[in-house]
Amino acid sequence: MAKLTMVEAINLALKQEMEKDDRVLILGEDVGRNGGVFRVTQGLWDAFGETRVMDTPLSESAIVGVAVGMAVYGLRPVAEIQFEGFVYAAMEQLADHAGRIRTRSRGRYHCPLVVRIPYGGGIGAPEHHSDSNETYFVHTPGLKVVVPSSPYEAKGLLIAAIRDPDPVIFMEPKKIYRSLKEEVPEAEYVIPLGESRVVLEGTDITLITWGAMLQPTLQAAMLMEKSGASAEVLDLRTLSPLDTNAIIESVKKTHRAVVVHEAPATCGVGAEIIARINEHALIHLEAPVARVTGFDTVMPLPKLEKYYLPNSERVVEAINRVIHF
Amino acid sequence: MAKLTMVEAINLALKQEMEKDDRVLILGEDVGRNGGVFRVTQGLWDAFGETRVMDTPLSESAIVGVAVGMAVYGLRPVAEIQFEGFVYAAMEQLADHAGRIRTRSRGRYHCPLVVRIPYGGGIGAPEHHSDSNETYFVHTPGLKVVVPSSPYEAKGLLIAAIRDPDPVIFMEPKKIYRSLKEEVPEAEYVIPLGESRVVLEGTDITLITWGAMLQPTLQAAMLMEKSGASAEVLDLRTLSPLDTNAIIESVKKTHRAVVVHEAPATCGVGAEIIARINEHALIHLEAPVARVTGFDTVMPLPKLEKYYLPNSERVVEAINRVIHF
Amino acid sequence: MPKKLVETFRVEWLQVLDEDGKCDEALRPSLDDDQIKRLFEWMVLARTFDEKAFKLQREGRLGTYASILGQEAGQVGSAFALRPTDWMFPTFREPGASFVRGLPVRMVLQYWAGDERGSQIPEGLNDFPITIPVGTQIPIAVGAALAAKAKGDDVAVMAFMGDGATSKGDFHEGLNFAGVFAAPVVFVCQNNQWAISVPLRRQTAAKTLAQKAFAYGFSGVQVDGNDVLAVYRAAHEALHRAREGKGPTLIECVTYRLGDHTTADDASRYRSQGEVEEWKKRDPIERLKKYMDKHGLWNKSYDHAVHGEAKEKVEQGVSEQESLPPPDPRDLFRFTFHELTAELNDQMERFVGTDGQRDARE
Amino acid sequence: MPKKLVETFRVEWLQVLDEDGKCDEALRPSLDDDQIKRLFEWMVLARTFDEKAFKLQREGRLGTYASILGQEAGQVGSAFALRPTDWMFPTFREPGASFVRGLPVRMVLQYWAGDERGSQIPEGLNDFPITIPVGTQIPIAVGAALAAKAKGDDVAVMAFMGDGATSKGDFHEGLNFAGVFAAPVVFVCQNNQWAISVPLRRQTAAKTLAQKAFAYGFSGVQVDGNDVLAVYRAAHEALHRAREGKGPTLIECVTYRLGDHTTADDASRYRSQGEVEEWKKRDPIERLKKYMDKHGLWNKSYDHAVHGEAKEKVEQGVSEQESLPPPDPRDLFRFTFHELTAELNDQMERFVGTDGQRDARE
Ligand SMILES: Cc1ncc(C[n+]2csc(CCOP(=O)(O)OP(=O)(O)O)c2C)c(N)n1
Ligand SMILES: Cc1ncc(C[n+]2csc(CCOP(=O)(O)OP(=O)(O)O)c2C)c(N)n1
Ligand SMILES: [Mg+2]
Ligand SMILES: [Mg+2]
Repeated sequence: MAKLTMVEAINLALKQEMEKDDRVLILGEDVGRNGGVFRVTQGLWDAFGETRVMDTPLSESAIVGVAVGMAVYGLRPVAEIQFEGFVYAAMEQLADHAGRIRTRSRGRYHCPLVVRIPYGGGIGAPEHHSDSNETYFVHTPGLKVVVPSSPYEAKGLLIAAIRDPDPVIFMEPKKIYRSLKEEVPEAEYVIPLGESRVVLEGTDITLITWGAMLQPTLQAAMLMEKSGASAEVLDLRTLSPLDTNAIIESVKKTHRAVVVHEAPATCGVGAEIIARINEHALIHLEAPVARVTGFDTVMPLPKLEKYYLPNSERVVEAINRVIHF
Repeated sequence: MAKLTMVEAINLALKQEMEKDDRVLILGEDVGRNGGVFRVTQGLWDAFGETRVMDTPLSESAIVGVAVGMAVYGLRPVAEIQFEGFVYAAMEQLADHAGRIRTRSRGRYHCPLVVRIPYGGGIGAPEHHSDSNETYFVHTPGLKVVVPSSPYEAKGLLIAAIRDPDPVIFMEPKKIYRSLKEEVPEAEYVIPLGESRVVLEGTDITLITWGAMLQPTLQAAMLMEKSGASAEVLDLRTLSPLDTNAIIESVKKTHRAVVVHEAPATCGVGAEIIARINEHALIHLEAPVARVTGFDTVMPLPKLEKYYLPNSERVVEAINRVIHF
Repeated sequence: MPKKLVETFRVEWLQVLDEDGKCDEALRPSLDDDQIKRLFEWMVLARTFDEKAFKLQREGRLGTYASILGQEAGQVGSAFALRPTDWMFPTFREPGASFVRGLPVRMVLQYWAGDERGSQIPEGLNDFPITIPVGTQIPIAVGAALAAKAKGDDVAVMAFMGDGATSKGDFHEGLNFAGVFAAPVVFVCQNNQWAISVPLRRQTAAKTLAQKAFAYGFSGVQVDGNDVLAVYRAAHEALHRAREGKGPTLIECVTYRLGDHTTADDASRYRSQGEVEEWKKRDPIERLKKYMDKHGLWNKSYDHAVHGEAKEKVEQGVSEQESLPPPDPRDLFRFTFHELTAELNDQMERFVGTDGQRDARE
Repeated sequence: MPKKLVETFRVEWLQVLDEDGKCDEALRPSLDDDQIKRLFEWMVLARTFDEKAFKLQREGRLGTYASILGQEAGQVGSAFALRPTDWMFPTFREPGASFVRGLPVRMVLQYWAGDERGSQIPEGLNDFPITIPVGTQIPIAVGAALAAKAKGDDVAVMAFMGDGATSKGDFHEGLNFAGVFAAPVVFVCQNNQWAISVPLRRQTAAKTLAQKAFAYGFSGVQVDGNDVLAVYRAAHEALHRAREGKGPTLIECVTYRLGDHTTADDASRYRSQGEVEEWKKRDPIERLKKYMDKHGLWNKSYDHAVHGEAKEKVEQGVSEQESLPPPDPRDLFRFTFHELTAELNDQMERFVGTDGQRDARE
């Protein structure tokens, strides 16, 4: 089994799904001959040609709108938005069409669409290249939202997303695109959407996170172990639908929780997780659930980036606050 | 003092601010000769002419983008998005420019812009004319979000919004545009942004809401009174920034809370309110905070609308759940 | 050469029937007598429906409705050129086109009565539901056209839009995409001179809307939108080019919205009755009628029969729609995703436990 | 008349200096010798800066940087036509224009080094910070122009964009708006043939970008973007029309991106070196130099002095930028709103209690 980066794992998933199902095609800016600015689609243009790997004009709204039309017609488009900071232009197509067509046509039409979006900070990228905007999609009815936390996860989740009959926003954490390698089976496998995973079992506190934040969260858990606190780490994998049961079960066991994400705190997914814990496990809580998140500010340029992004120190600090509440 | 509808109160605020400050101007679709599809800008085109009350092309993104440019140049534009369902096209201008220009230019430029958006359900309007999408703006750094709950409130809050040096999304609940009249002073008055108000004092439970949902919430409070429960009703007025202190103070007093809003539950503002109660008043809670909200579905067409929108029965049911927890 | 001409364009105007029904035989599309009768009959149905829908709204039996009075030719002439296998993307002002395609009167009423089931397009009919957010159907139509092309299907796509829609970014991005990929799509712009209260001159400084096509490297033509034969001819030619792989075309139908924008609007606030009267003289049905009369395709009894059938069809649709059981509140949740998520299931059950139940009891 | 011509257009190409620096005197803009020298000097500064910035990035002393090599004329010629009171909206590839306007070299470096203070445009300089989301500055520039018009200020606005930007909805909505309201704005499109790896033919099926202006009812002109005199002439005329209330103009500068898209790109993956070599022959600086030489405005010692000064200015800017204290982490919060909200204040204090402090100690 080969050790792959997330970029390679996603590339493999795309290649295999395109080989298996000729309804699958890719469209976006620079995804063709150039193989994508992150090389995620490298080699696919050579392998499948320009009608299945389409370099498009610079039009985020149309990239998604056209993909919706392709999906409604019967193809399985995988659209790429080059960076999350440019997806806002596509919000209308996502909210008014992708997420609605099944319900507004009472099932007559549906939209098996995947929108891949490299997102998040940590790589010192230019302005508008480091936002974490998952909330916009999680709050939008009819959209599913997936965030892989490792190469292995990325392959299995992307295959599930491509095969899903509904629109899936597949958010790829740039920070871990290449920073970690992992054994990824060549053989096909599917990680079902909507199921989280326990990355680390523990008894004293539940750490809930996803994507690139899994790493600092795990580091914090290790640090806590030294000081004798046992943390359970939950990787949500899918933000919509949320795996509420897994969150509740773990909190009922540990009685404490911290949510870690990059996006601004206010109305972030962390708020929703806390709201669900409140609804289903309030009496089990020994302390307020803490949030370690980006601030309610604009994501800064590289020089201040490290202050914005949650890190293991901030997670440890939060864990201590919760444990010694 | 005259009894005015919210439409009339907003019209009065616009007129008075335009008379007072010639930097204030209005732009949007049908706001001119037609006076707006809800007649909110009625008479202003005659009074101030077409350079200060601009009928624009059908371009939501440019309406906001052009208004940002006007604001940066030194005017105080009040842009209208005809219905909330069409604001998604302007998300890029709002998130990438309106909410960012002050921070990205380190204060060199700022954006004193108001975007008025009729929003919400309850009037049997066509498809895409009844969404409640405040979360998108509340989650976006650099934007303020205001929702008036009555004619009096609307005038004072809009004047504050127009005078605010930062971009304000001013969401107008269509449901109560004309359904309630109230004494509105001709004289100018300002209701400061960020301060909520206690509409009804109570001791047993705190009902937190805004906009059109204040009415069913108040009805529920009245019904509860009969059965001997005293509810405190909080009208948030401003959703960004949130008046956290007022929420916490009330909950510390009543130990119970219900949040009521039209938008989908997941990542709605209700989730954020619960997260803040969890952070600042968890130990004071006698029961989980309940949410009475729209569902995580697409806002339906008129025939099913009444099932989607929270009503006093659903609020009463939630209050009972919380009180008899 | 320092200052040289690198490109020139021409925008042409197409009219087959003049206002008196006089026909330019050189331009007359090849339609047999029966087909011409169909065009007349579809236009009569469209108008009959429109009058009824307006009445129903006034009687409180229908929600907000957008009248098509005066625009029958642009809708019928273009849709009539489509094949059943083609795809159509209508706006909220295309019931005339939808009828030609085979959408039951009942469903159009159902939609405007506020029932999603009115958008549950019958299997086999390749039409997209009405799009309300102006212009947003355009990139979707282009995507459908590119999908058809990719699959090698012999399918063309027709996307409708209004003059106001040409100001929207989606119009630009969609048409540009179509140009770059030579999508088999025909864009039919119903230039009815108004976008609610905004007149064309406030929508664009361009002299024609047809010329916008040149920005995307394909051609645009301006057609007399009240001349059903001209509209048909332009649509037929454009669809043919699309099928031939010759790419998209923009057709501007110059017409006029005789009614208010919708039943919620009062056009007298912003336009002169004189302008309306001028356009009434260009009635598309009258014009075809004159032509048919000259050619012995029309007489009083035929006219009577056509109107009678139309009335019947519409009344039939009304009673069908009004005798439908109300939608099941559970439908609110059921179609959000292929399968109900756990969270949605909870929300549905909690809801059924309250209002839903109570309502079921009612 | 049934089929008649309703509109025609012409797109012209403007060149003043041919590739050998031969000048068409009839088209030569009225610039005195000193002004022509300034154009040369600004272009040399732009290129000197570009080479240095590229080196700095390779040495890890600068973040991602977008080279302007080969595009100096389009930037300098257009910005040189602006008045200090005018407003300018640059893309991320306009440092040459920003220098002409008076933006310190230090600040451009600061921005690319990842420091927001590089966008804190000095008071008195009416320039918008660099815009990264392609095309989104266009409606904003139009808004500024309309504000200037509304206030009666004698101000024109210049908005830059690339060829890729012409595909974006904001381009369409912004230019259409400008046309409708006759905004005093000049749109300068730097058609450098590429949008990262996407060639112009994949961006649009239109033969020229200039012709897109006709969709909005104003004129567009295609200019040799490597001919600084042609660019200046076109910009000067367009700005004049704007000030005269004659509305907007679209100027397409036909040029070429000689370098990679940015320092993060490798253009050899998607384009041939041959194409690059062809364009190298059309060097804008060489061209003006030849012209100046013919007219006795250039000689070796002058050239040496100009490059020396440019080098000095740039090195000066580099050391200024590199000797700046790091930004205060609190700046993260301070500029979100006019006043810090309670919530932001809490977030700042909690933060300063952890990382901030620790960092302050470091
Ligand atoms: C994106 C968007 N903005 C605003 C509206 C509100 N609205 C409904 S129809 C309309 C005018 C449309 O004009 P046009 O495109 O000419 O079509 P017509 O109504 O004339 O058929 C407007 C502004 C909308 N539906 N969608
Ligand atoms: C809206 C948006 N989409 C995508 C990007 C990523 N991106 C940065 S530059 C660029 C190409 C821009 O091409 P062009 O407009 O021709 O300008 P040039 O880079 O050639 O100067 C792209 C796709 C972006 N910055 N903004
Ligand atoms: Mg119209
Ligand atoms: Mg380019």
